[in-house]
Amino acid sequence: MTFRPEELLADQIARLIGGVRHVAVGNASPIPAAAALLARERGKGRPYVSLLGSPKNTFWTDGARELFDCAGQGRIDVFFLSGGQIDGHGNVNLVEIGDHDHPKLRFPGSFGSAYLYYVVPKVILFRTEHSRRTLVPQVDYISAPGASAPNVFRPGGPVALITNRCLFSFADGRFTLRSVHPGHTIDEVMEHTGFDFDKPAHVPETPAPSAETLTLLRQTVAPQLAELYPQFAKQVFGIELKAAQ
Amino acid sequence: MTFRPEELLADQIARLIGGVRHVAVGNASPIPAAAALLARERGKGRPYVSLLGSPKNTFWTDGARELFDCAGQGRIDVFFLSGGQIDGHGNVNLVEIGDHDHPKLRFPGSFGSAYLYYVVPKVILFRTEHSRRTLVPQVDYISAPGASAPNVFRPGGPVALITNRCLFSFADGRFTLRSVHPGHTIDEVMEHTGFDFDKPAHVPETPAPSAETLTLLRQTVAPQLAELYPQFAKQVFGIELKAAQ
Amino acid sequence: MFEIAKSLDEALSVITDGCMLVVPREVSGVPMEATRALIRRGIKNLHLVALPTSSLQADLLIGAGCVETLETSAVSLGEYGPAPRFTAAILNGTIRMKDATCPALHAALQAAEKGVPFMPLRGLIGSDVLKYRDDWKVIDSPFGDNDPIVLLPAIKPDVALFHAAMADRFGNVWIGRTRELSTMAHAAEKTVVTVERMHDGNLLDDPALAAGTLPGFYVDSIALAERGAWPLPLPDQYGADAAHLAEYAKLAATEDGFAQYLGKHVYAKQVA
Amino acid sequence: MFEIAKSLDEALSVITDGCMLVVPREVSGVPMEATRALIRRGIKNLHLVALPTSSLQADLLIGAGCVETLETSAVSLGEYGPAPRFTAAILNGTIRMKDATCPALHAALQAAEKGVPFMPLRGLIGSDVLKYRDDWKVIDSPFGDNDPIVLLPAIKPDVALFHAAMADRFGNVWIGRTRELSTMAHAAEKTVVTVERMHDGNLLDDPALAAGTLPGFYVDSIALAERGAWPLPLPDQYGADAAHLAEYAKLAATEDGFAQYLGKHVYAKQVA
Repeated sequence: MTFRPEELLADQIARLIGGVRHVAVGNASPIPAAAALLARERGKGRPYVSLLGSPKNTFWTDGARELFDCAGQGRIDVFFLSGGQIDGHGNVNLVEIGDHDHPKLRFPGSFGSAYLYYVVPKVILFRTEHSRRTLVPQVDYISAPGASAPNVFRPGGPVALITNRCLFSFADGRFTLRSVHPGHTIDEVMEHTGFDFDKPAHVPETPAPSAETLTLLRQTVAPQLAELYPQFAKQVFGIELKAAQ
Repeated sequence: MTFRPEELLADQIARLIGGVRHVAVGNASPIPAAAALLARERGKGRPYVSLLGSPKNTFWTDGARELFDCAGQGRIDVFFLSGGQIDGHGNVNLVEIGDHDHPKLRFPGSFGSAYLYYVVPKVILFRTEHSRRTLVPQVDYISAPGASAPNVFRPGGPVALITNRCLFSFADGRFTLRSVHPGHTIDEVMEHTGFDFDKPAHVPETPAPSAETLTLLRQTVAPQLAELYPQFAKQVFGIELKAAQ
Repeated sequence: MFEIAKSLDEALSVITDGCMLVVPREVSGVPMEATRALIRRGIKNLHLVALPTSSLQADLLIGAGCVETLETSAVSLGEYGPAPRFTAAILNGTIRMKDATCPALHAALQAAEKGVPFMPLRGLIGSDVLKYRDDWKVIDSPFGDNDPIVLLPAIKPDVALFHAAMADRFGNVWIGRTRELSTMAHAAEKTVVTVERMHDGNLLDDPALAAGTLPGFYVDSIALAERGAWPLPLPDQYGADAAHLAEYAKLAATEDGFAQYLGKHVYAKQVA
Repeated sequence: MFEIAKSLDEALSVITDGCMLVVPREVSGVPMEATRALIRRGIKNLHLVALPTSSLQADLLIGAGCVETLETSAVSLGEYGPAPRFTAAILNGTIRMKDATCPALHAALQAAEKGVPFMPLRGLIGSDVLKYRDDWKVIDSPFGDNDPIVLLPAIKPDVALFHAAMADRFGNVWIGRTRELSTMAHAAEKTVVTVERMHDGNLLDDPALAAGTLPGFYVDSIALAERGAWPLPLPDQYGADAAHLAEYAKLAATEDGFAQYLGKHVYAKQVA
């Protein structure tokens, strides 16, 4: 079966999620949201999936702070972060490019990253533009650091980075290339990555999503996704936007 | 009209409450509760009255902490405290008599006093047993102190102490005798008070509650009080206890 | 993960000897039927945290010898007088008492709810409540100028236990306005709930009911216990059984009378 | 004390030039009709706190020149792209930005709710969010051993402003699960609410509705504003107007386009 790049990424992210209890997905994260819903379908209701901003896919009844309290309690196992820039130390920048007093570019802001990156055990980084502009040696602004000094309370942090070209794992302050997506090459990854990373002797191709996975994504996940991400659901899955009431 | 001592006290406390916005009454405080409800009747709905433990007379929707949060916000103007012991410095003891490691007597505990005494602007002390056993030179255990060092955050504290014999005001770390209840004498107050206090040249008799006040108390306040204090309402006002459902 | 227990005893099985157990104050859904079941089981050495006060529940557990440490702001039978077994245990030195003040307990549970090691609280300075709590610290607030403030360490109970009006088969529990129950469940490792009745459907599907619902995500086990707060009240459901509380106060005044009460109302499993 | 305002403008009269105004995030009842009224009035120099993020509301207020200081964790139109007037204002240096992270704003409002000068928060250490906030302090936790933790000063807004489904004539406002609205009202000096409709009777009399109700005690003024969150969504009531938001994103990309949008949708008082 042919598939769209977003479907490969969702499949891969669902595998990274693994057998956990609770996955939460923040704002502006349609691919991680699709992956979390896919993981829930595969797990027959487990993990719990919380999609920030979706009343149907959150159990919160204690207001907008409950996501963060829940993470502070150790009750969120997986979260996702992206960044205007991500560097080789796992630092993410959601704020600005250039000098802080006179930035050249401004992003929306750090959201919950400066907290969640520290306390959620498995944070999966994602960035669909894999370029030397986005994957840099050193971010201009650290919304949240990839690693902390040993005395800093930090049960959480990055475990992986997935892009439109490849999948990296993250450990001991460095990325390691784990697989390259179909249609892309290791050389291409090296050319477009601004930071230094480890490269095992053998780097496999990222496996294509199975027919079952694609069916699940298209028939079961996509309609659920459309509530929160109508434009994404339309573009990727052809699900039509419902009119606002 | 004849009246009961509790009616005189409720009338006096209602006067002490004055023209404030919000009066809160803690556990085991039937006379202050009657006074607060009386003040509300006189003020035609103002002040707000919150009776801890009474769903009908509290607006709380944020759980048991809301009383304390509300006080922390400066939104409770008057509160009431009693004590197993109260001393001449305004310290209250709700915990124990005797040595801390081997107390001779144990009271229920400090409740919210160690917080509310500091942050509620007008705290009215009440103790219906006026004796050298209860009004002492120095409490054995300070649940909450009457005054604090100048650098301690303390917008609140005691303004008065009312007993079965008299009314004291409190300022600058000392009590001053303000009036003696009908049927009692200054000499009797001096004899039964364990602490030193100021005594103006003229100490009036505490005025009796008016006929209007007694009618309000008996016909309007008492039935409201019976929900929370069935035994008190029965003893003082002859209001019959409703059977538990 | 959540399950509806086959029996009350099964639901309570996560509450083990020596565990830290948090329970609500006398008017917020005290799990009395569960308390009687724990006494029948002979639970020992509880670190009981009553948020922020207690009445019959703490007195019963203490009298029955289930409590090693009690952390609360007051224990009293209210209009029915002092809590006699609590008072006797303190005077005889048979329990360890950690005296607190109400907002300190709320704050310490909220610290656990938020995953922070402590919470600040005003008041307390100069009191003996603070003096006898060497686990509480005073710092000079970095936002003030010579401004001391107390920091309270988080309380992270092993189990939160309470009684509520209803739950659904997804483990969602309707707690209404008694939101300290939500904080208790957030703060505790595990949560066990007894309820008056099961609700058809999903409490989270109705926006009005959802607003007063503790999500099943936080709940480990639920057991049915009709009139499970008796003889204490359940908010919006039923009032206290005044006659029974007066009887308790009278009997529990002596050890013999208390033993008689236990025999009649706890071990005999007799419910009015 | 509470009153039902004769008009939206009257209700908003407590929101004055230069005041600190706290508003909810894009899905929690954003008072858009009130925001348009404030822009029409020409309000200036707001210290806007968006709890913890914002979308159209902050972008509109910034574009219309109403904001001096913005304190929030992110401003974005979500699927419709970056917030153009926010971005331009930052690049042109026309507003003062206090970048935060979501739980820091929740905690700072809760500090004001509880009357404490600060709240602790994990995370943040080593980030530039912390580096550029000299109003935040790092202490060594007295409960740890070489354990640094950030303390956030309380945020005490002058006014909290939000939109909700319904209120009653006692000033009680039904907020359902969006409990951050309750924290906002507790933290702020004054609270102004717009609502879709008035509820007959007293919201606090019904235990189910009471659980989701902000008591009128905390509310200073209420005005009716049907579809008052439009084009943003109101929880359990209506969704976002996607077409309108797309139109906004397109127009606001330029100053001229933004002026055109203001003329059409704000100054003309035109509502879909």
